[in-house]
Amino acid sequence: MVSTVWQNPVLLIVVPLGLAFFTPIIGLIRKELVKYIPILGMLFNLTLSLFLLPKVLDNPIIVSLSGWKPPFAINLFVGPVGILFSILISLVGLLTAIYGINYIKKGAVEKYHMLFLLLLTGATGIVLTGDIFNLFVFFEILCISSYALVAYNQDKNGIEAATKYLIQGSLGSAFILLGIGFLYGLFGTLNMADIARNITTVDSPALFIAMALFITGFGVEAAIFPLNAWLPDAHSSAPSTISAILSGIAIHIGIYAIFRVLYTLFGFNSIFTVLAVIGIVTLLIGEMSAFRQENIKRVLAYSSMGQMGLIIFALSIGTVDGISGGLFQIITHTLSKSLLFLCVGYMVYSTNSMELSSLNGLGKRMPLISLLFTIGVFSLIGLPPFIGFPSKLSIILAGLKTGETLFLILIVLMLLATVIEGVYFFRIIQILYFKEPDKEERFKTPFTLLFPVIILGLLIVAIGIYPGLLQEILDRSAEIFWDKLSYIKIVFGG
Amino acid sequence: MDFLYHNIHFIGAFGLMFIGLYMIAVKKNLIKKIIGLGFVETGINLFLIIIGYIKNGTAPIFSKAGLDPARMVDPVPQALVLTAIVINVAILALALGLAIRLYGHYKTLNVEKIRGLKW
Amino acid sequence: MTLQLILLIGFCGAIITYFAGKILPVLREIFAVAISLLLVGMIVYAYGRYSQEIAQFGFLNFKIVFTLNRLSWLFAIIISSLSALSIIFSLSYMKGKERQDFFYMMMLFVSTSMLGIVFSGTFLQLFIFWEIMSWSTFLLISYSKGKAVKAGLKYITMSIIGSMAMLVAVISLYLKFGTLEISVISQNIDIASLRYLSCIFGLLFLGFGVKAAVVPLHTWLPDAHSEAPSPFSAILSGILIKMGIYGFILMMYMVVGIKIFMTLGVGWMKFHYVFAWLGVISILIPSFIAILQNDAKRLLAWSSVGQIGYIIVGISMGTGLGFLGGTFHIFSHAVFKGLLFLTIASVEYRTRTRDLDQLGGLIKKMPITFLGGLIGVMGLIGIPLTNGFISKWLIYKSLFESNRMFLLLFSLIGTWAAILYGYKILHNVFLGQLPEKYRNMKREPVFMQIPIIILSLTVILSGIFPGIILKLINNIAFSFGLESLNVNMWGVVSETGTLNIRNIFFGILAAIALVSIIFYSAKRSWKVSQDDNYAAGAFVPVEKYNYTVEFYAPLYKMIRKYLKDVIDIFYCWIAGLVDALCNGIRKIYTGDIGTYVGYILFFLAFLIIIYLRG
Amino acid sequence: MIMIIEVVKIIVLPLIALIIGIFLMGLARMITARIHWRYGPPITQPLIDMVKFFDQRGISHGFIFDFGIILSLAGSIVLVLFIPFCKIAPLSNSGGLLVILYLMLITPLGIALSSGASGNPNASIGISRKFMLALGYEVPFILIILTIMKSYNSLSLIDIVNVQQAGTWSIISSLPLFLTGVAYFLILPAILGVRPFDMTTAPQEISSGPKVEYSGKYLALLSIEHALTLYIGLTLFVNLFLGGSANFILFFIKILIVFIIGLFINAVFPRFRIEQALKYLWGIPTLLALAGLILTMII
Repeated sequence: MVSTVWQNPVLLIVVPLGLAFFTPIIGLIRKELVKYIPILGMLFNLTLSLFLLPKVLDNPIIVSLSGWKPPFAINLFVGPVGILFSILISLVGLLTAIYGINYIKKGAVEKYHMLFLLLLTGATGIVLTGDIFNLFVFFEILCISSYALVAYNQDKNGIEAATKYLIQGSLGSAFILLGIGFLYGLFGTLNMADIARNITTVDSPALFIAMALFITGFGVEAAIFPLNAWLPDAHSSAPSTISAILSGIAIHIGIYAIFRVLYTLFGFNSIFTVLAVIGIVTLLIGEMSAFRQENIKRVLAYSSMGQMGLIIFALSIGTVDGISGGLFQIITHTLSKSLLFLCVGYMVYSTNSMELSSLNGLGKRMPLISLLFTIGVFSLIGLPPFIGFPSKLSIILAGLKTGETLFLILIVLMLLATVIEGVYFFRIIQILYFKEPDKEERFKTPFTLLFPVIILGLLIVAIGIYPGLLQEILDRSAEIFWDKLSYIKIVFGG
Repeated sequence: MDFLYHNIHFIGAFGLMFIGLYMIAVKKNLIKKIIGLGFVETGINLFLIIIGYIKNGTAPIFSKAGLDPARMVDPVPQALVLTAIVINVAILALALGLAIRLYGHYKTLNVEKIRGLKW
Repeated sequence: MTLQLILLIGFCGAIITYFAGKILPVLREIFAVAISLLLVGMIVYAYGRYSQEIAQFGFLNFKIVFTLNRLSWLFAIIISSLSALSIIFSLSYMKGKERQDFFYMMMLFVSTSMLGIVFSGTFLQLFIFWEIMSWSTFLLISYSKGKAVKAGLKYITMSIIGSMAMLVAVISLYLKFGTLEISVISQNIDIASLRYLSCIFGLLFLGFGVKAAVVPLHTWLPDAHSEAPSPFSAILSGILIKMGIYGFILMMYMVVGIKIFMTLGVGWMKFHYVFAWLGVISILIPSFIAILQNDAKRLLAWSSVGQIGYIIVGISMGTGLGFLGGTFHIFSHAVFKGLLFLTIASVEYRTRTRDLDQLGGLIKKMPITFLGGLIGVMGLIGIPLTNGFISKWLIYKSLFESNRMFLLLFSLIGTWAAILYGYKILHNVFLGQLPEKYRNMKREPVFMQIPIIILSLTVILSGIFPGIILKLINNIAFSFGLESLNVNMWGVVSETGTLNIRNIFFGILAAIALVSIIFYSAKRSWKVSQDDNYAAGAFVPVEKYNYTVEFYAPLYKMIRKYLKDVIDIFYCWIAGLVDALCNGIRKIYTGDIGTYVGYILFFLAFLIIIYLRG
Repeated sequence: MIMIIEVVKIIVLPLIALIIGIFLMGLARMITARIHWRYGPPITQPLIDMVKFFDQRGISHGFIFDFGIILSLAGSIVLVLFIPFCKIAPLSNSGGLLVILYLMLITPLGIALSSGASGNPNASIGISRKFMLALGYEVPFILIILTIMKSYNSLSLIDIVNVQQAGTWSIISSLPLFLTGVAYFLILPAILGVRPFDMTTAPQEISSGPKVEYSGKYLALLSIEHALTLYIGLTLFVNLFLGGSANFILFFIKILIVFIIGLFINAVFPRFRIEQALKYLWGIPTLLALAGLILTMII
């Protein structure tokens, strides 16, 4: 299946992991070199993922570790969804790493970069693995490194947020482990395809409890409504690069995990309706909480929460269209929110305050950053010609296509939430452009900070104008993501 | 009584978990909460071990002669637990480290007072 | 390719203009004017070349189609020429203001997106350009900072709500018909039930109504129009609110067809009935509110709400005459309201105020502007020989023929209110005593004169020769299956009453000539200064020698207490409620980790309970 | 040939209107004086005044001051051509009653522009009152016009007159038209701007309001305009409600009767304040006219 060593998808995990371990060592030699390591790793990952993408669109690749055939060994399932996520992770990782060159200066720099790589490794591992326990391990790697990174600044807020995040997150992880225990107790295997194959043979309350445990456990990371209290704290207190990664990647990985488990293991059932409702509730609560925030990063964090709700809703519609829309929205949110956090990172860095009022008139003082921020915001609201419009459009389309009254009501609520979102975001735009600045002097933005943001902005506009770029990939991904039987078939080779 | 006898290990495992959950949810002291986290993890580990356990089983070592494969305990949960313990250690260490830092900032471990971030 | 080229030139031109300004300010201005004139030229060139263009690229799974028909051409020419004039006007108006690159870019952006709307062959494009128009308008409304910020927020809030409703309607159309192509939907409209169509209309009413500022949805308009930069107010009032009307016409006449439309509704509450009455309320109350205003632009803004009412009443009649009148009024209103806003802008530019209590006597300093204002007001009132007269006459006639006497009554009363505020604005700005501080004022710059003169001439010429535009509109009406009217160069011929502008024109011309002869053959009069006034021997200080404050004081006293914008108050109350709710809801994130853990456990329990209950 | 007759009509009609108007003005002063137990001026006094004014040199406040007055008189003249006099109405087929409604705006607007340009606050006050008053009487007036239009289902004044000629006068033809007729009569003084509705030109308070700055030929033109307004208001009433007439004498008598009845009211009433006027106008006349319209709609 895999022709040469350099095309092996395992490298997507191995390379960053290896680099992560080398980072402190290299740090001992030369400290300045450390910050280029993540760039290297992510560049490699991005290239490899892009290279693999056309291949996996036709046939997902199965990689078995240690030479055993599934279900006896840990295997990777490198499907379109996995590669799509992997592209997103490496893209955002790369851009954030570039941003980090000049942004992360204080503190234990080599540890930052190590944890940063570990986080991305964990994320990539989760989306590629085909083994439930392996998924858990990668999940823990992701979580632990993000706990640590949230506290990176070691200020009061960062530590507090990290502590709270840690307690909630590890409780969630404990639930996942418990769920894995249940599944193993019932099926005696940890391979997802194997469990999926046998799941219909068992009818036990334990099965459902396991599902509930998974939803709750991953739900903490995915910021489902009552489980998301850590999110605004952590996202607003972390360094902005980390906020970008957390908002752009980590929470999506949580969502991926939930739905991978649900789609593949448990198949479609009534829980999706519940999840759709919960998704919309999350959306509403998130947007409403963001409405009156005065702290710019908290606004963005709450908005992420809302967007998570939207994505959960889309993925729970339970049709290929819905999943395609949900994946599209994930891309939208990844690009837009990373963009926003990176922009805000620089704004906060320059003005030294996270209050909305400190952004007064920044449009004049840092025009390019403000412009890109505006693009990100418009995209999140779902205005054409930015990427948010086609993604929201496809979600609504998918929802209404079902023809169910419940979904109609949910979509109306979702649109209401969009209105709220629009209002507070437009308010911020006004603050940026239409309030008098305190000072006149302009900020000079270093190129390394500007470059990633510009790339994200260009992507947002390009895909927004021509969403056909992604259409095929998304539809194919959605099909494979959704189809349990073909998953089993692919893993077991026919 | 019979039920209790056959399921006592499950009860033990879940009991530990619930104690832990109680501590996390109710105790005001951050350290106690972290201890509670430890309890939960321990309970889960115990649970995993129990799943793979066979009464009067032997160690799952095929190379060693004289062991009946049918009576071997399942090795996979044990591997899982080993991994989980490692993870737990990491988490607890991080948690305690953070708790120390937090104490440095707030001069208290009462979580009701540590509410700098809210709303 | 023409249509796509027009849009491409518009959007790219906007961006080029922005960057040109970064290089050299003059370049930006040249570009802005050149591009806007180019657009006008291309649209003129496109006259008669009605066609459909299917774009090479799609959007998701949707086809992209651009169409040009008579209706869209009419709108396109109004849009492009008015925005070209506004941009020319801005050359003077914006001088010395900050962020001009942005301003010109957005002006072009807004007008191109409006062109996009009228060229849309599918509802999806309509929605996309609609949204682009919404946000670019928002950016321009907020441009002036200060109060404008709040106005912008109000605008965009209502606008988003409208667009969301529209989005739902558009998507449900897609699900119903399997396509979003307007022409295909209109052919297959029969498969939709009346109830379904009523729902669609309800949703689209929100979407289009917000932009058109029909009465319960008008509250953004007075703030937005008065706070936007003045050349843009002209566009806002002149064409942007007409986009909502375009949407209505599109739905009513083109997609659904007027025959089906007249049967839509819930029970006896037919949609066209409601619509017409909303139109009349839009005429009546806002016109009276306009009388009370002291801010010239706010007055004009309220007047716009009123004038939109005429259009809506006209098109909701569903007759050829009503359509003719309503559509003609779209044109008339665009011209005279654009003219009036530019006039006020020119006054504001020189005097730095638009407070009607502060101004006066400017006729001596800016005669061209006064003439523009006079003609604009005459058009607004509908004095014969202006285009406002033609459209109002047609609308009244159609109301009369449809036997809707009360609609007619209220529309007519609205006109009399228009006289009051129209004269108020003329008097308080241009007539009366020239205050001391403006004695040394300069005349209006030439770039302000050009658009004012052009628009004034248009008001008059299209009032004297209405046939040019009437014929075009009549063709549109014919293509919609409405009865065709006997239209000639001078008006409309019909059994129950003919409109013949020729007689009126020559009558007035002759009368004026006659009176002028008498007047000028009598002894010449002395020219005296404005201070040389008869005050019955009383001494009046110069600064107080002006009657402008509370111009219609007794009337104000009578009507003020009835004319609160209750709808606005209601919306603000709702907004406050939502605000409080939002503020309350975030309190669930208490900051206490114990609570959060409780949430997690609760959620788990919740999922399990759901399972247990089936 | 027809053309020539038409042109002759167009030229002659304003002259007739002017003569009737001036005559009525003189008559008014005479009769009012008699009611007041005064002797009063001779009936030709307005004419004498007019000629005298033309002979004097007036003052001007600029172009619009001149133009406004020209416009207003021109408006009146055109309006005369739209209203049938003995069924002669050269232009009445150019748009009917709706055009008349709008042409009635030109005159006040012209005066308003002109006197506004004079810069005299008294003039401005007068104009503001004039417009408020117009708003007051236009509400019942529109109702009246609509009722007529509805009853005869026509916009054309000449048609309406013809129908009345064939049948009965509209004021006695049906209840709704009677009510509207009464309403019209009640607002007639307001339309003509005579007492008790002469707050616009109240000489004692605001020095004759809009007229304050006029002198010489301006005042002369204004008097002509006033005469024409008087004529228009009355003819309209006669045409709408009293069946008009093909006979000059009969038509003139009808005008005269309406005028004299109105004059009695005029002579004995004091001036309204503007609020009182509005309340009055939006009261009984409006209600009557409204009743008329509703009844017409029902029947």
